[in-house]
Amino acid sequence: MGGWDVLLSPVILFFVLGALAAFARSDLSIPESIAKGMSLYLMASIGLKGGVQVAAAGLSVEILLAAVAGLALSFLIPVPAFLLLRRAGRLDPINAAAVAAHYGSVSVVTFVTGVETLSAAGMPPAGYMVAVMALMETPAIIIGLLLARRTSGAALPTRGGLFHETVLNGSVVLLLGSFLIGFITGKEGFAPVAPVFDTAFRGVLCLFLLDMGLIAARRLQDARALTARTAALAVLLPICNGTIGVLTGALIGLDTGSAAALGILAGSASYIAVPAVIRLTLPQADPGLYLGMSLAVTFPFNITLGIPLYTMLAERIVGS
Amino acid sequence: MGGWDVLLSPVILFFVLGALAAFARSDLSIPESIAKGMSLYLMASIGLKGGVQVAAAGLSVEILLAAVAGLALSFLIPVPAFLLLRRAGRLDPINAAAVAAHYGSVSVVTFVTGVETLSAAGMPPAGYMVAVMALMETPAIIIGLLLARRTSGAALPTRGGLFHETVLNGSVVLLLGSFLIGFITGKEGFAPVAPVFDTAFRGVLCLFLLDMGLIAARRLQDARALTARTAALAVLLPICNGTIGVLTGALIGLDTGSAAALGILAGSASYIAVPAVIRLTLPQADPGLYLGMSLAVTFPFNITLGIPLYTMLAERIVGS
Amino acid sequence: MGGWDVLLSPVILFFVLGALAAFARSDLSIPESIAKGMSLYLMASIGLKGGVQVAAAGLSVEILLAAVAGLALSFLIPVPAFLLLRRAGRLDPINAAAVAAHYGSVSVVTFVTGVETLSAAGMPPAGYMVAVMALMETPAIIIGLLLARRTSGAALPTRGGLFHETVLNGSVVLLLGSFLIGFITGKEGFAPVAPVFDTAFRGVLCLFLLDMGLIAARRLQDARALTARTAALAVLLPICNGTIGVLTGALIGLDTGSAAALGILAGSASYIAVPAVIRLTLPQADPGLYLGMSLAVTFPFNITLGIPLYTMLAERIVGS
Amino acid sequence: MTETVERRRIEVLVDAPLVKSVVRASEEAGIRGYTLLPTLGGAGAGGRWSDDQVSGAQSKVIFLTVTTEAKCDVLTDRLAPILESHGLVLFISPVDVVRAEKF
Amino acid sequence: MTETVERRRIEVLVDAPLVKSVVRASEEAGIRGYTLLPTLGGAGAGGRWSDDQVSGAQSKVIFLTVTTEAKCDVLTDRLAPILESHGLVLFISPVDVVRAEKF
Amino acid sequence: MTETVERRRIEVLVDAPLVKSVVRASEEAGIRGYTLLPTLGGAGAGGRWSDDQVSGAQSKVIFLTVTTEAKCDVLTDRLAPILESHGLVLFISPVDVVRAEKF
Ligand SMILES: Nc1ncnc2c1ncn2[C@@H]1O[C@H](COP(=O)(O)O)[C@@H](O)[C@H]1O
Ligand SMILES: Nc1ncnc2c1ncn2[C@@H]1O[C@H](COP(=O)(O)O)[C@@H](O)[C@H]1O
Ligand SMILES: Nc1ncnc2c1ncn2[C@@H]1O[C@H](COP(=O)(O)O)[C@@H](O)[C@H]1O
Ligand code: NA
Ligand code: NA
Ligand code: NA
Repeated sequence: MGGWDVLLSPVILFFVLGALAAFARSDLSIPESIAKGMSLYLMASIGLKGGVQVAAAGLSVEILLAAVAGLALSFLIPVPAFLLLRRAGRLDPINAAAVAAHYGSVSVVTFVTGVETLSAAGMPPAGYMVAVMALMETPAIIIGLLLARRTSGAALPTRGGLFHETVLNGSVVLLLGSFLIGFITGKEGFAPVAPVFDTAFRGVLCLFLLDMGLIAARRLQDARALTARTAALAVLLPICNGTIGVLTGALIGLDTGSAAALGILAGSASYIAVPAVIRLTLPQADPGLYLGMSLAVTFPFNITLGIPLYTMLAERIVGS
Repeated sequence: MGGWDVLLSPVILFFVLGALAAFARSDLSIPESIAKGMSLYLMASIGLKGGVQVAAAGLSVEILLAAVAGLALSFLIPVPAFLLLRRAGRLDPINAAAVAAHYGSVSVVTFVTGVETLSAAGMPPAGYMVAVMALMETPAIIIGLLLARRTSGAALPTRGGLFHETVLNGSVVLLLGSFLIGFITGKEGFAPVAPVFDTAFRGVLCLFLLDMGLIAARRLQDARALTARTAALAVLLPICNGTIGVLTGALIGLDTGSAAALGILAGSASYIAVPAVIRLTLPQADPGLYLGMSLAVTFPFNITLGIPLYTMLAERIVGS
Repeated sequence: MGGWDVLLSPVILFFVLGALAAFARSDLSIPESIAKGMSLYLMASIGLKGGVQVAAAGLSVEILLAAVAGLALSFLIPVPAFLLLRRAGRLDPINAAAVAAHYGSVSVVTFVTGVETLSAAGMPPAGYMVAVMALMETPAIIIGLLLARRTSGAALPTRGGLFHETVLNGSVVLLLGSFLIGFITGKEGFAPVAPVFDTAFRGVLCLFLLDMGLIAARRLQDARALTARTAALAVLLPICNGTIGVLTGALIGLDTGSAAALGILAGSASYIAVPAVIRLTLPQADPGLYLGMSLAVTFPFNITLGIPLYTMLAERIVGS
Repeated sequence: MTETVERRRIEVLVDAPLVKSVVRASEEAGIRGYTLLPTLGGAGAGGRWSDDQVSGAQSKVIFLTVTTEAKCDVLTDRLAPILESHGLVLFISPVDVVRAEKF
Repeated sequence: MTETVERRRIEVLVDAPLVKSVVRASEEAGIRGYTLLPTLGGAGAGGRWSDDQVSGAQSKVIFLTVTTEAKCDVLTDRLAPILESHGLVLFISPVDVVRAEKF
Repeated sequence: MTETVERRRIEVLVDAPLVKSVVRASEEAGIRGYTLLPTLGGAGAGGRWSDDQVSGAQSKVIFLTVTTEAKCDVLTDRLAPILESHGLVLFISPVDVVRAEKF
């Protein structure tokens, strides 16, 4: 299957169906608890499968390199993003910092969809990329808060602080936890649960992306906070970051699939873990803006155009 | 498996279990969001599978004929139903029109259960019947509203109007959308999602019918609005409409399974799409009445007795 | 797989992950309706599979013996438990009776996990043990109420009374109902729904135990009502009761797996069916106490240590 | 202008298994109409709780009814002695309604 | 001490498919802010109901808004004639708010 | 007749991630008991929203507490300056309770 044929796979078509239904203002909707349940399932699945693969392939220096690269990307990407959002986007410091944190972090669903399409195209990324993704989820938040300089912390008491909200964030814990479980049990222990966590994966992803299409398109319609400038940046940022990600992957010697996956991670923007922490730590920032950009523009862009783009780039640079 | 043996399949037995539990006033209940999720899954599944089948069989005149027949049935059935409900049921025009709209439309779950039992009996209906079902969902509403003559629209403002509430109704969009996705991706594209949308289908249907048994029986117990007359009509109407459906199917030359399916569609009454639209457009009509008839009487009748009846009829007329 | 290796199966590891996440105060959580849905699924599955197995093996005197033994255990266990809770636990009569009722009854999830690990170890318990479990759910409540002597029934009107709340309790109805459906349809009728109710079972159990780990650990943290004494009793009681269960199983001639299963049933404490009935019938009893003991201490103990313990015991006594 | 009359709005926070009993108590007080609302969690003298449907024994529901002062007093008298033992919380507030005869 | 002003709190219990219409009626009364709350079940002249999303036609939602007395009267007048026919229930109660200009 | 005393009922509509902070602010005001209620959606100056748990950052929860006028004032003073910046909505209304010492 070539790079763009993937747009005609059921997974992507269900996403498009959801978006079209929302644009046509159909009342189609998936209960929120079902959507939450499916997202937990997808995270547990991808974590388990990554762990099983690493258990089979064994630990290596490559893994360490990829982890360091992922961390570095998550720490560094917010800085140029912040400057771009301040200048080109004309955002105030608080909002620019909040948005920058989202683009430094990652979108699990974008990654999952990317892995599916890369695997279908015969270039499955290495199993450890799941762990890299989990590592990339939260560092960007810290940089974002530093960029915002003075947080609103004084106004409302927050106990426990950032550690709990970031490192112990539910999705990080589930991803790393399942990864570890997969690593411990290995292929043999995974076999009896494979019908649920492997065979059913793609079908559930279809239904989840149907919901994501609905949510993204509805948010785009309700998004008063988005201007032409910020919407354009929400397309420009993933392209730049994704390219940086692929280049970094090529530089540290990853295979084509893994380099593309690193590009997908760098190019994606968080809309689950980061918004919750930012709402808590930078409550003055506008959720309509950061969710509008990451969820309503960047996410659909990545699912439809970004993933094939980063894949093509990786094929050109690393070779296919 | 003969026509009546089907009553001992797990699918039907779970429905009976639900109904018995509710009659015994057990507190067994399935969370509403789970039930909603399962119903969305069933619609996506049946849509996909129908589309894949049509992609394999190719488009034909037969499809066009079946579509026209389905539309005609949905448009026409409400008229005699209205007259019957006015005279024999002694309903006022508003309520008679509201109920008539329900019987002109279709019940997705009845159809799905019918397809399962027809397939198990070796007479699977043609794949395009799913599209016919989607087409039959909404025309009856328009006739129902015309029959009610003066709607209560003046009292509360309704923007967008009927188009959104009917043609863009969630279940219609999901059914036709999945049908299209199945048609586009074809058998090959369907394979990776088949474990979820095909293999798991019957098991999920069991759990969903368990819930439908609970809901239908509880509604029957709470139904103050049902009289002996309306309850009797809720059995008579499906028999008449189902017979008309099978005859129409035979007339236009459908195979046994498809003719039976058209009978099931004609004989079934909506309790998802139509009630929501009628509540909005004819708010004075009594939901206790139309849901009582369609959900608490006609639905259980069709699941247990109606489906084997229409099947037998089709076997007699078309041959088996 | 030896008795303790089971601690490294995905099922148990997900439970541990949930508990650790909750102890670390991560915000990981599974929507309650999803958890409820999974628990209904597990009950329907285990019921069906038990029924299918009995249909294959045929009815026998052994079944009757096991049923009588189970009933006797559920009726008798609360009495010594009550005395122990009064004396060693220093509880007032109402609370001691409430807790005793929980330990006389059973935990479905503990049983399900036990069946999984016993089967993985090559000693699957007999199919009829599911029916024995359903029988053991409610008798203990009656004894508990008798022990509490004067219930608070005078204060609030309760119609229908105990019969509905116990025998027609949702989980009892679902377990026995599915068992019956499995028995009626047999292996052949079960085949088409096996992908959902059999193949997917272990994977769903993983996700459910992840949630149970979260719930149990969170309850332990919030448990003001637990003292060192009551916590110690929540470990002592399952050990005693479990041993009694295994001995009883050996006495009536059950095979190793079934005797271990009877031990698991006797050793487990209810946290679904019984708390709801006790809250209604003994509203003065402290839910923080009985749920704290059964759900926050006994349940995790049984999942991790109890099941291997009762299994070892059964292997020693009955032979493996 | 639409005419409104004053009535009493009663909210009772109650554990899910006890809802039926509160409904019955209100019916005995002559109250026909009520609505049940869900909750997510909370805290009180009995500690913190949050809704897990698995052991539904501690899920809480709000029983809401609007009624006359007289019936409100009957229901309050009926429930007052058991508020403590059954862990109920009860609030009463004034409310204006249209269609006086209905409430 | 923070200054508060009195406003009206309006709650309308409405069937899910009719929510959009009530929102529109409130917009026509000049009301911009509102919140929707879920319900679980209830009983009234029309019998008992409990939420099953399968036939969502009878799921009920509470439309809650806090507004000035003037706008409250406009909305009440707008809804009063159809309360009966559309099965709506409407409660009004006094409430104090900070940031008077917002409500 | 059961004796009742007047208290204040405070409702704060707050985004889910900020709930813990509001709870802490109320604890600092000496408030021990509260209940959290779910919402479905709404609209305000910040536009329309509806609950999607996927990006839970904008799910809103109602923090409900009944307390004395004094503690109510403390909590209101504590929250008033940040209502705007944190997107909170706060309502206060009178309520009668049984068991005065509890609230
Ligand atoms: N002052 C209060 N305001 C609102 N809800 C309360 C209050 N006090 C108690 N509650 C609720 O009532 C439940 C039982 O209260 P308690 O009996 O004090 O544990 C608590 O868990 C809260 O959900
Ligand atoms: N007095 C009341 N207090 C609270 N809710 C009520 C009251 N009366 C009716 N309701 C609610 O409004 C719905 C419709 O009422 P009705 O039109 O009387 O059937 C009922 O099902 C209840 O949920
Ligand atoms: N007048 C009001 N009545 C009820 N809820 C309101 C009102 N104004 C705002 N809200 C709720 O508070 C949220 C935030 O309001 P705002 O800060 O104005 O966007 C809205 O989305 C509504 O859910
Ligand atoms: Na990124
Ligand atoms: Na029909
Ligand atoms: Na036990």
